[in-house]
Amino acid sequence: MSTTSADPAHAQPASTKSLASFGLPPIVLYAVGLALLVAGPFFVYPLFLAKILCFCLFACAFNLLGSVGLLSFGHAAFFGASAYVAGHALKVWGLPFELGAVIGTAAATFLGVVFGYVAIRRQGLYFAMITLALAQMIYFLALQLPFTHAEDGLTGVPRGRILGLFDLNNLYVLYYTAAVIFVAGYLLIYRITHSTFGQILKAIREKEPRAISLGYRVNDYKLLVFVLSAALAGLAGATKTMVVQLASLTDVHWSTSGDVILMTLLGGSGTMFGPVVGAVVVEMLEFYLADSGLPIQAVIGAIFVVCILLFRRGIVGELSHLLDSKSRGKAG
Amino acid sequence: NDKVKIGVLTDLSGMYEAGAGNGSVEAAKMAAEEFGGKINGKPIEILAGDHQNKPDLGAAVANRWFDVDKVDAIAELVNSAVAFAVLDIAKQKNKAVLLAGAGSADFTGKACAPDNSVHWVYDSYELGAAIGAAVPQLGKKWFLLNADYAFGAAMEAGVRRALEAQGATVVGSLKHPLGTTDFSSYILQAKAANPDVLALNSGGPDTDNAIKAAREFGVNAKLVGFGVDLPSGIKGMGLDTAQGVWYVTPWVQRDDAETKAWVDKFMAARKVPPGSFQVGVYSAVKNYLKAVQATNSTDPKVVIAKMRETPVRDVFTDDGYLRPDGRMVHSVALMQIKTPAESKGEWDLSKVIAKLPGDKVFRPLADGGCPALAGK
Amino acid sequence: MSDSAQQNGSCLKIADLHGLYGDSHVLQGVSLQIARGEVVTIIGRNGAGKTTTLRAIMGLLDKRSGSINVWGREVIADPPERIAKLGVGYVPEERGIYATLDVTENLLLPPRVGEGGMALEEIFKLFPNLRERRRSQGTRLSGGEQQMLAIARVLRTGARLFLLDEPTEGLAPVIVQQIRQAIELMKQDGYTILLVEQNFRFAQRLADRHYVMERGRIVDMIARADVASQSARIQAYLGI
Amino acid sequence: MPSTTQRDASSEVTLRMQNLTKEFRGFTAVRNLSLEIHRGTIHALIGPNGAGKTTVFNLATKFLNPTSGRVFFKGVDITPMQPADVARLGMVRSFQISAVFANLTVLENVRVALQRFRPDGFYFWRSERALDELNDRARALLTEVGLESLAERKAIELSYGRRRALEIATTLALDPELMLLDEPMSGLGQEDIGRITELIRKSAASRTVLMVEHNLSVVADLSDRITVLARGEILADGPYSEVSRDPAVVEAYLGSDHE
Amino acid sequence: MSLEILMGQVVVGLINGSFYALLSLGFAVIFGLLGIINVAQGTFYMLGAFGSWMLLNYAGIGYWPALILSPLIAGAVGVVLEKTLIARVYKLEHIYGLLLTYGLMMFIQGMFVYWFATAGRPYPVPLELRGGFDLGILFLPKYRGWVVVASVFFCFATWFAIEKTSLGRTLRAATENPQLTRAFGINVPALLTFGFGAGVALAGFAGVLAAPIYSVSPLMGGELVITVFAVVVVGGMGSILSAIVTGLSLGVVEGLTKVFYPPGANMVIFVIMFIVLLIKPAGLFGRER
Ligand SMILES: Nc1ncnc2c1ncn2[C@@H]1O[C@H](COP(=O)(O)OP(=O)(O)OP(=O)(O)O)[C@@H](O)[C@H]1O
Ligand SMILES: Nc1ncnc2c1ncn2[C@@H]1O[C@H](COP(=O)(O)OP(=O)(O)OP(=O)(O)O)[C@@H](O)[C@H]1O
Ligand SMILES: [Mg+2]
Ligand SMILES: [Mg+2]
Repeated sequence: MSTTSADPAHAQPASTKSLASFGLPPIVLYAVGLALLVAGPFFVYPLFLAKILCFCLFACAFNLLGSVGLLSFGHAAFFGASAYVAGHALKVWGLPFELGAVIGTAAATFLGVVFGYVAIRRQGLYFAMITLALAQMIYFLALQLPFTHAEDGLTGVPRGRILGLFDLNNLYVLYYTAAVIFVAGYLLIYRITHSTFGQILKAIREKEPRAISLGYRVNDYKLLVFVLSAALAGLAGATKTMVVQLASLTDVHWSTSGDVILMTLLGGSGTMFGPVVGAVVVEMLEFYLADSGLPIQAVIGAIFVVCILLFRRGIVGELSHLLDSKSRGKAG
Repeated sequence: NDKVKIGVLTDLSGMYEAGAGNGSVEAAKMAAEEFGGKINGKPIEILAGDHQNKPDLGAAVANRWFDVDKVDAIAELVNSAVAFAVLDIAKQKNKAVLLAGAGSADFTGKACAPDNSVHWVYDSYELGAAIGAAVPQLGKKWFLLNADYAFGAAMEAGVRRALEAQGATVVGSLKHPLGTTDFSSYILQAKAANPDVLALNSGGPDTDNAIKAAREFGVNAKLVGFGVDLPSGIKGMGLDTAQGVWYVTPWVQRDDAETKAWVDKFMAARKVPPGSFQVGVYSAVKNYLKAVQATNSTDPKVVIAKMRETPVRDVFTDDGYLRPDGRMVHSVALMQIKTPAESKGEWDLSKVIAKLPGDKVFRPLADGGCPALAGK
Repeated sequence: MSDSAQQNGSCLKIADLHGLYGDSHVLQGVSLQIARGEVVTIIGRNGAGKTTTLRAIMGLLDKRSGSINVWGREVIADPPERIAKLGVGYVPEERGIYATLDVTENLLLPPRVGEGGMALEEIFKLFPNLRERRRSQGTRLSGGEQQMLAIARVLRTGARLFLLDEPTEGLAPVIVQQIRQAIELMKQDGYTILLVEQNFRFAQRLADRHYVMERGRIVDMIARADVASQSARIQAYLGI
Repeated sequence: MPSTTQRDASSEVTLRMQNLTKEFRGFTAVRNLSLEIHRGTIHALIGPNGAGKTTVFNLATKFLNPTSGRVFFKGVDITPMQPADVARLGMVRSFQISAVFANLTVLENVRVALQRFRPDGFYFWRSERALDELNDRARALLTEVGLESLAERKAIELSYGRRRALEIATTLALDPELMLLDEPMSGLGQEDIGRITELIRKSAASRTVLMVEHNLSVVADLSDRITVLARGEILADGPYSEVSRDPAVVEAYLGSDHE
Repeated sequence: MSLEILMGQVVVGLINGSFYALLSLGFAVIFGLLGIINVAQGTFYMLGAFGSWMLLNYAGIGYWPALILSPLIAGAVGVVLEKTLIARVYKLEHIYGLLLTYGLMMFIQGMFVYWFATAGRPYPVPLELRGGFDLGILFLPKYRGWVVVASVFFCFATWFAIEKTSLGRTLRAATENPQLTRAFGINVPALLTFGFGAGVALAGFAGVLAAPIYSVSPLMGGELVITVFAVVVVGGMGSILSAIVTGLSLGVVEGLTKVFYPPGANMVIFVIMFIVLLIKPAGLFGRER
């Protein structure tokens, strides 16, 4: 098997480059994004938008691992475990959403520590496979533990009131709550990748042996970023449970792990904002194709194939590349 | 609201497509056509949605249908997780749900919603009880091979209850993971127990594969399958393999002209005969529309109350009635798959052994524990 | 290739060769010519485009234009495998040892492209280290052993024209000496060699001529006889 | 057997390898090797290809675990330690094939090294702008190696020689007591060789250097002491003038036409 | 549980294992030699099975010719896909190969569901192979016996072609460094196309073997690939022989799990994979690189 470019003298594959630069789209785009975020629910069905935001956060959390060059094939475990735990806390223990989200996130964090401890010792595909194996175990657990209700799912989760004041059953309250959580999560992820810690992650991704020889205990860094990623995926899962009022086996299924990879790639894994766009596109497709009469799976599959072949940088990646070369064209 | 809208939310691309899916959509459309596409001057519109067996997606579509598209009722809902999710939403938004493909007995028990939902075709309790009722025809020593999921557990409980009542014994039971393809290990274990009856307590491809393996390894016991009532499924196994297998079906094709015409029409559109979920969707939608017509309302409480008053007499059943907990009670049948020699045509696949009255097989109203009825 | 084709005229002739990596225009009109049986070096500073020239000859550059003529055949538009089949052996700068193959497999990988390649035994005699490590995974060899392997690999194939990119990098002096002897032997046998070298002392003793490369162009050519008299000029080119 | 408590006896010795053996699946790359590197010297390790030089580096820095034997650094037994911790003690290495952080800028490359002395390596909430404090020091280091004008370029865009210089600057940033350089001159043009030789000489003034190098003029020029390794064992040891005349060394390494 | 029954279970496990071996083999060929994690391997298995069904129903071609034709057709589909799509991702990271085939899997499976719906289809056991032998410890259906023979034969033939001829090393080299390999005079693009086609054909072959045992349906290969993944990881990625041996042994282990803890049968392979990766990260037979 060929290992990914171990030789620095070798031409780097184009993808490494796109995975590498955590480029930030211009500030204008952020302004537009924020405006869309605020105005969105007045144009699109708010409940659906809120659910999309959960997946956006999930995809961003997943992408955080990319900053240290890891690819997990088991992130559904964190998303789903937190979804179930939060759902149980809300429905059976009757806790308010805030507490449920905290408990769900804590559960995902705990899983993150356990999984991470085992997985980060291996690299590349092995890492991906271990995370998949661990996640499959969580899936089978979810199938058998009583509180998950197996294939019936944990349904009818009450939403309650946010801060004890605003009724989350009001779709606008619901939407803006999800939006605040998403923005907070996004900012945190942005900060992590652009932190003193993030700088070391980049170095580790670029050349791990060199980072070790400089005296960094790289596994500690990998573990921390893995746990952070798991925790944020958990936050996304808990919020999703509140928004759609249910947690189900789909949440822990391997195809959800696959979906989040696809979302990230489709949007552009090398960018901060790509996963958000990818999640929006995938969710929209599934949603609007649902009653179109088209074979959804086939259509989405075809779109992925086209994207991977033609727009490898992902939507955001391609756009910023386009902007880049345009501005360079002007300057030159 | 100037239209009557019914959304058929089902699995259009996954494992339940064959039994429900596009056939269910077709069946709903056939029901609408029988009203000339209009009720009291309002056009009837049938929508179709693919939930891909993802409860979130199903819930999201249901929400949009109810809120944005002003859908009055959602029908079908094969896959109980999706069904539970949609039922919750329907309760909140006061809409109707016509359950056909979903099989959990909780829809008329713990999770019942008599003002919003009807449970039309079958449930896990009924399946178990009906099979158990067949002890006289089958034998006393039973081996149960159960799929390891909630529905399987509920069905197993039903079977055991009925077997006990009939004085039969369970000589062994096994749980296998959902989606198992190779059953040879399980079949060998069952064979070693030497039972009279091997009950395959699963559904869809699992049952098919288990039957194939049982035949291959020369199991002598009588085979009972739970998820094999779909004609195209039986055909998929081939009569060579499937002959002699016993099963329970909530719907038997009657021999009258009305039924024949209906089935022919369905076959013209779909190329295969309908399954019981699909006929169930037709029947549920038709009875719902009748009630809408009669009450000139789409308020589920009003419509369903009307449905309760009206006996169900159609292609699906000739002795059905809707119970206060939402259960549509109707007789079911014990069937056996024909041998290739017995089969007279492409789709002449099985014969009726016994008709089991609905009151004997569906869970009694009092035992369901439907909370909504507790006060009444 | 037939003998007659080799005899008349040059073995390799490059005219106005341009080559690009992506947008950067690295080769800006290289022209050079090597007769059969000659040993010729390209010298020049880091980044001058020496390696790129060899890669262009092998057809490994995505974008190239101009003319490359190997034994009378124009190959500018040919894919690498076609060029190699003409009897060209390439030792890349980064050595290109396969991690997924062991030493013997690495050695046996290149198919024969001509008559008279070395036998495995001869190769092991030249590089005893390789015999000892022959079951080892290719990239587990020490740096120098990898370099030996890269050279040994093409000696087997029966190529008549060799493109060697810094073959002595990282090798112990005693091995460098061996390689020099090997090249001298090959020269006697009529092989043609285009050598890229930083180690001018090494190149000097072998080459008939030296091409000097700067910023993607050949800027000078110094014959063997003139090396002594031109040493100041050479030192200036190499920045010594 | 010397123990960690014998500080005074080993005060001259920065790195001590004791009876080191390393086997790879039955192949012995390093055999019962004992070697001492004295403080403040430039010590060269030379030998034929495959002699085990890089393996010795890997053993000393704990990138490999010895099959048997021990390694002491500043009198501390580091045999059971992890490589990162060895680096933290002040022994930093370079790699035979240059290792820079390719997609980071030249300045960032150096900053990553400087950052190790800060407590905020795990502070995922602190903006990376805090690291701007390190820029002056980083630029000073880059000036030392002649890369100041390229500070904002990505490392991957540098030529090979400059990458090597960057690697040394990064190593120097850690202010290590002992620097291990694996073939620092390989692949460099003449002009770079001169520059890097000076760089090593300058930085060795205040520290100890152990280096592997095949370029003998550089070895002769720089090193105080030379150890010749062959087949995993020490063949000769001493100053260049002595070693280079040793017939065994000539045969195994230098070759007959060495001048 | 009597020893006899246990032995019977081991035999049955072996049968199932030979399927895993054949499927993992195709996967290992494509992964080990081309560096593509072919998630669509299960889909090609389905194509093989469906191919034989279509040959029978539309062209009246029976089992034995289909056993050769259908894998060839699947292989041809593989060749076309490789030429048009897969060839573009070799030079990228592994993950792109995985994603591309994931997309392909969704597309092909989706189209088959659209055209053929999900109901299973019958495929008769060929007349010659009906019935079975009574081995004392168990009744062994003839067809299952044939499956074992055919898969073991093909496994070893493939192993021989790859490990004992220059084909394997050339393919490995071609994936690791395609440019350089071309510079040695090897027609890499053609070679890779062939490698992919062969891997797909192996999956197609497994599909034909499976058609009479399991019902032929568009969904039949979907989840199988995860198990195959696990088999290949446990054995050691890229090694042909290990895929065979691991496939067989995991079949047995899974069979025994079905006896001792039936609901765990799905999970046991993953638990083993997890343990193996902890202890021997390169897999049981893999060389650590
Ligand atoms: N893959 C690449 N992408 C972009 N530019 C490249 C690439 N490889 C080399 N270059 C640039 O092309 C120019 C020529 O490089 P080349 O490797 O041919 O030089 P060289 O003369 O062989 O130098 P050296 O003596 O260091 O090996 C250099 O400026 C280098 O930076
Ligand atoms: N991981 C490994 N597995 C197997 N053999 C190895 C491994 N690493 C090194 N070797 C072998 O050990 C021997 C010593 O290698 P080492 O890299 O230390 O040599 P070196 O002295 O640095 O040589 P060079 O000057 O060529 O770099 C070599 O023969 C090499 O093939
Ligand atoms: Mg070069
Ligand atoms: Mg070395």
